[in-house]
Amino acid sequence: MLLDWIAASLIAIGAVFFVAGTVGLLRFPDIYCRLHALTKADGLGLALVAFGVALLADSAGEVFRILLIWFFVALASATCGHLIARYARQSGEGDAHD
Amino acid sequence: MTPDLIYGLTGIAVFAIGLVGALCAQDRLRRVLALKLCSVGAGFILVVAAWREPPASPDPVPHALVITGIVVMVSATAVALALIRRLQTLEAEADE
Amino acid sequence: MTDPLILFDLLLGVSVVALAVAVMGARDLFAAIVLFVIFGLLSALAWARLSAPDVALAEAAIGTGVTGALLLKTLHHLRYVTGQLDQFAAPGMTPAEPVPMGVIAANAAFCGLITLGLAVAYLGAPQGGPGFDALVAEAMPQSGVEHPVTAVLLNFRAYDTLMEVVVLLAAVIAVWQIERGLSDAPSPDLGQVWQGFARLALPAIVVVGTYLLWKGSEAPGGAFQGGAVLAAVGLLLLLSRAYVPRPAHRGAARLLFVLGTGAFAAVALLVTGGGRVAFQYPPDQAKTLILLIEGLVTISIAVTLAALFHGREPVALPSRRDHHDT
Amino acid sequence: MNNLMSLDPMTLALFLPLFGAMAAFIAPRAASVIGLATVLANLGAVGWLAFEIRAAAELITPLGGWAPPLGIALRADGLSVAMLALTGAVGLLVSFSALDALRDARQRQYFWPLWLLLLTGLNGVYLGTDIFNLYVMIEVIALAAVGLTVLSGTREAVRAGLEYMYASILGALLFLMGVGFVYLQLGRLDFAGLIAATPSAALSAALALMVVGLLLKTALFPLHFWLPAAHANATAPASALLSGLVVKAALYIFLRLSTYMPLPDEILVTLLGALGAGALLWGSVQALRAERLKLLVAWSTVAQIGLIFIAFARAGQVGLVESWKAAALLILAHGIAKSAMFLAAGRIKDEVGHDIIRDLDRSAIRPTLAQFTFALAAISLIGLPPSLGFIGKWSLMEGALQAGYWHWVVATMVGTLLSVAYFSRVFAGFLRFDRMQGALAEHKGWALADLAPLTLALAAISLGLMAAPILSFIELGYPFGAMP
Repeated sequence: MLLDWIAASLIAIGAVFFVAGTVGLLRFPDIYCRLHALTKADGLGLALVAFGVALLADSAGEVFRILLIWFFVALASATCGHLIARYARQSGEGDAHD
Repeated sequence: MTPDLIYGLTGIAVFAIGLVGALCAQDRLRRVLALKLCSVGAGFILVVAAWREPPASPDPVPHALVITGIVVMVSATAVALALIRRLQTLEAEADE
Repeated sequence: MTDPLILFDLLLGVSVVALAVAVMGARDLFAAIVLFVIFGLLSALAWARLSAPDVALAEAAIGTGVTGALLLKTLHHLRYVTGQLDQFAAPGMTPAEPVPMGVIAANAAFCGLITLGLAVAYLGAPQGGPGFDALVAEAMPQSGVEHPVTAVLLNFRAYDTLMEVVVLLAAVIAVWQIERGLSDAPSPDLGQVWQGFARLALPAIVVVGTYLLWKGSEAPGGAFQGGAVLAAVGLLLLLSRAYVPRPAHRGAARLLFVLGTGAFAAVALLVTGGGRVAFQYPPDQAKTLILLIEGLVTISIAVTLAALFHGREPVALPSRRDHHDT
Repeated sequence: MNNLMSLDPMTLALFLPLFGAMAAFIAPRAASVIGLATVLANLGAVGWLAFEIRAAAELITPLGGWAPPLGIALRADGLSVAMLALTGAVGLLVSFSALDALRDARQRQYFWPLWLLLLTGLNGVYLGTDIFNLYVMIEVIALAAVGLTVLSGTREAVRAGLEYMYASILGALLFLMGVGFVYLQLGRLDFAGLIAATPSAALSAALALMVVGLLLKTALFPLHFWLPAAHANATAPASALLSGLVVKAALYIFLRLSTYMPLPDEILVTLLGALGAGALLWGSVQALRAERLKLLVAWSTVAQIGLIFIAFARAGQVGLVESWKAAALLILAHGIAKSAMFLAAGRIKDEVGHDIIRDLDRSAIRPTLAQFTFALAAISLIGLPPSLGFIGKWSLMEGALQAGYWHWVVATMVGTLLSVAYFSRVFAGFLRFDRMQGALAEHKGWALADLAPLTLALAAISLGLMAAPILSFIELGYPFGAMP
């Protein structure tokens, strides 16, 4: 029962981070700030959600798979963030603060 | 209210949006997107029709049909996109 | 006593429809494609919610993943051809003129009319009505596999599935034909970080794809989902230029495209005899035959999807040799 | 081989072209040989099937041993075998002419696998009994047909091919949505389920979606916009296949569906007939205005499809067997004559170097045999006796007269007169000497390639004399629902 509550609050906190990231994505002025908001919030939010869900898992195998999913999503989102930033820099996007 | 009602109407709306887009969109790539929306809408209808109130398990046949439809659609999309690439190249060459 | 998840369903349904509108309405084509990918993933989520995990997997992997890659590749090519490659947020191929309100209103009305008509018909149909449930349940013990969707795809309605891989084969032949001699847009330099990611992701994708295929006989997954995931390996190899298709590879590629369809059709024909018709596997060999077909079809699907992404038939460079040789 | 003995001709007609297509794709150098052998073998299988049908009237094979509705059955009756025979025979002759018409090695290499896949799809449609299976089949047909459309690689062909692709996908998706609604209402997808169904809102929606999808695929006015450019810009053998055979697949499905699921209202039937009359007029007017020969022939396809829909409308709700037969005859007649005409037009273009109608004449380099073939095919398309087209039109008008449907008779007559007018534009050129323009290529004389279209045109004319046995064959197995 206690475990359920801990898991639920972890997931809820994760969701808050996602919302923050989304607000940042929509409100921040330029691409790098947006990326920062998105990837930071995403990474942390996902970690919290994954941890919360892992607490609810039935078996060790399930926990392992959830952690694996978290690892690969984090890896992919970091790479994507890097690619977007790199492309923006090459196209000279960062100079324009409007 | 049950999920099948919600998603059934979702599917119909998506299909209609795709249909109108396919008929009205000017841009070639956008028309492909519109057709893809139509196929997802049709998929919704079949998946919804297969759904049964839990704990009953859903009818597997429409699921298989939708998987077939998805593979067929990606094939058709690939051919349409190849035609778009070819046509755009031919038109660019003609402009030069 | 409403299920609290209904709220989630409502939210998801509305977002899916809103995303569909956004895909059609977005000014920038790149944005439209990205919105489409989100749309596809949320649809897959809805299907998972409707207890259709196989379909959700297929939609996420093929309908959204592979299709999204194809769309982005095409957009890249179009921008290259029209010289818009350097622009960070280039507009679509057509000049993005504001659409008159009248047109939007007419489209919306048309759309609403179709929705209304179909919705009336839909609401009149029996909900959770008749289906194949009983027939499938009755036939499952003889199917040779434990997962009903796989049984339908590879046994009960294997003919449909064979024709589905035939469609895939037709697509790759048509694409090779259409794009013969087409020169490709230069692929972007993706940098060190991406290369590292690719190196790390490749083995993982192979494992996941094989796992999906293997699980298919008893749990959601199977040849199509596994094949699509394995196709990602091909996409990574092509994008990182770790593999560059050469003219010498054409024969092997042809064989790989045909492998799944050929094996499937051959098995379907070879099991006939002794009163059995095509596709009627002997009950004691059904599982082996289905696994054999699934394995080979997975290879073909993976290679074909990757080839559809690559597009043109690999020809000797320089590729300006498609003139009539009469 | 004990295995082969237990194969039935329907399974053979499906798998032969499929294996042929794969073999032709793997071994591009031998593609022509493999292709011809496959098409011949396919015709053999169809002949065997026809032989069996004459005795049994109806054959059913439940694939996988699973009976419908769970499984999918192949079923053949007189009508489906007639369509298979049309496909097999026209396909064989077009294949012969492709040997000569496709001189580019790359074109040849892709023509054969695509055409054999197309044949697989067509055979599958004519043997299908499950509407989802039909959806997959029309997609096989669509992809192969688009590949054939753009075989020439010109800008016009690719543009037309893309429009064709959009129309094909949209038509197929409308059909798929209809399939979804059928499942929603009935929980099954086989023809037997459709026959047993009672009308309901969902089934009406399903029928509307499927019919609109099929009309788009078969290019009934005003959904014909994609057809003329696609058929006119393809290479000649591809045009012959597209116009003679591919359009017929959707027509056939429509014919089957409307016998199994009668349209719910007489007004809708009349509407279809009115669209047919519109197609007849619009297609004819456009054919009168066309500047290029192949475009004229393509627009004539639009008009002829309209004529077939007038026959459908005559058959209408009550399902008059006579009118269904008229429609079936017109489908066969058009399939044979139109492929002959496209091949002949291709030969003329090949010999003269262009196909501008205004500049065609009876000059020294005239391709006599091709012009003769064109004229023979036109006789059947116009509907002069004793051609197959004549019998089809005759039974159409006879039925309409008896029922007092004067408007359909008038529409048919006007369409016939217009077809005389637009074909006369071509004949007039064939008979004139004074249009010679500059030095043209050397007269190549009769080519072997003339033989295939000539055979087809002669068949279109002479089969009219065998109309009675053909009609009684089509009726085997009661495809029109006259009997249970």
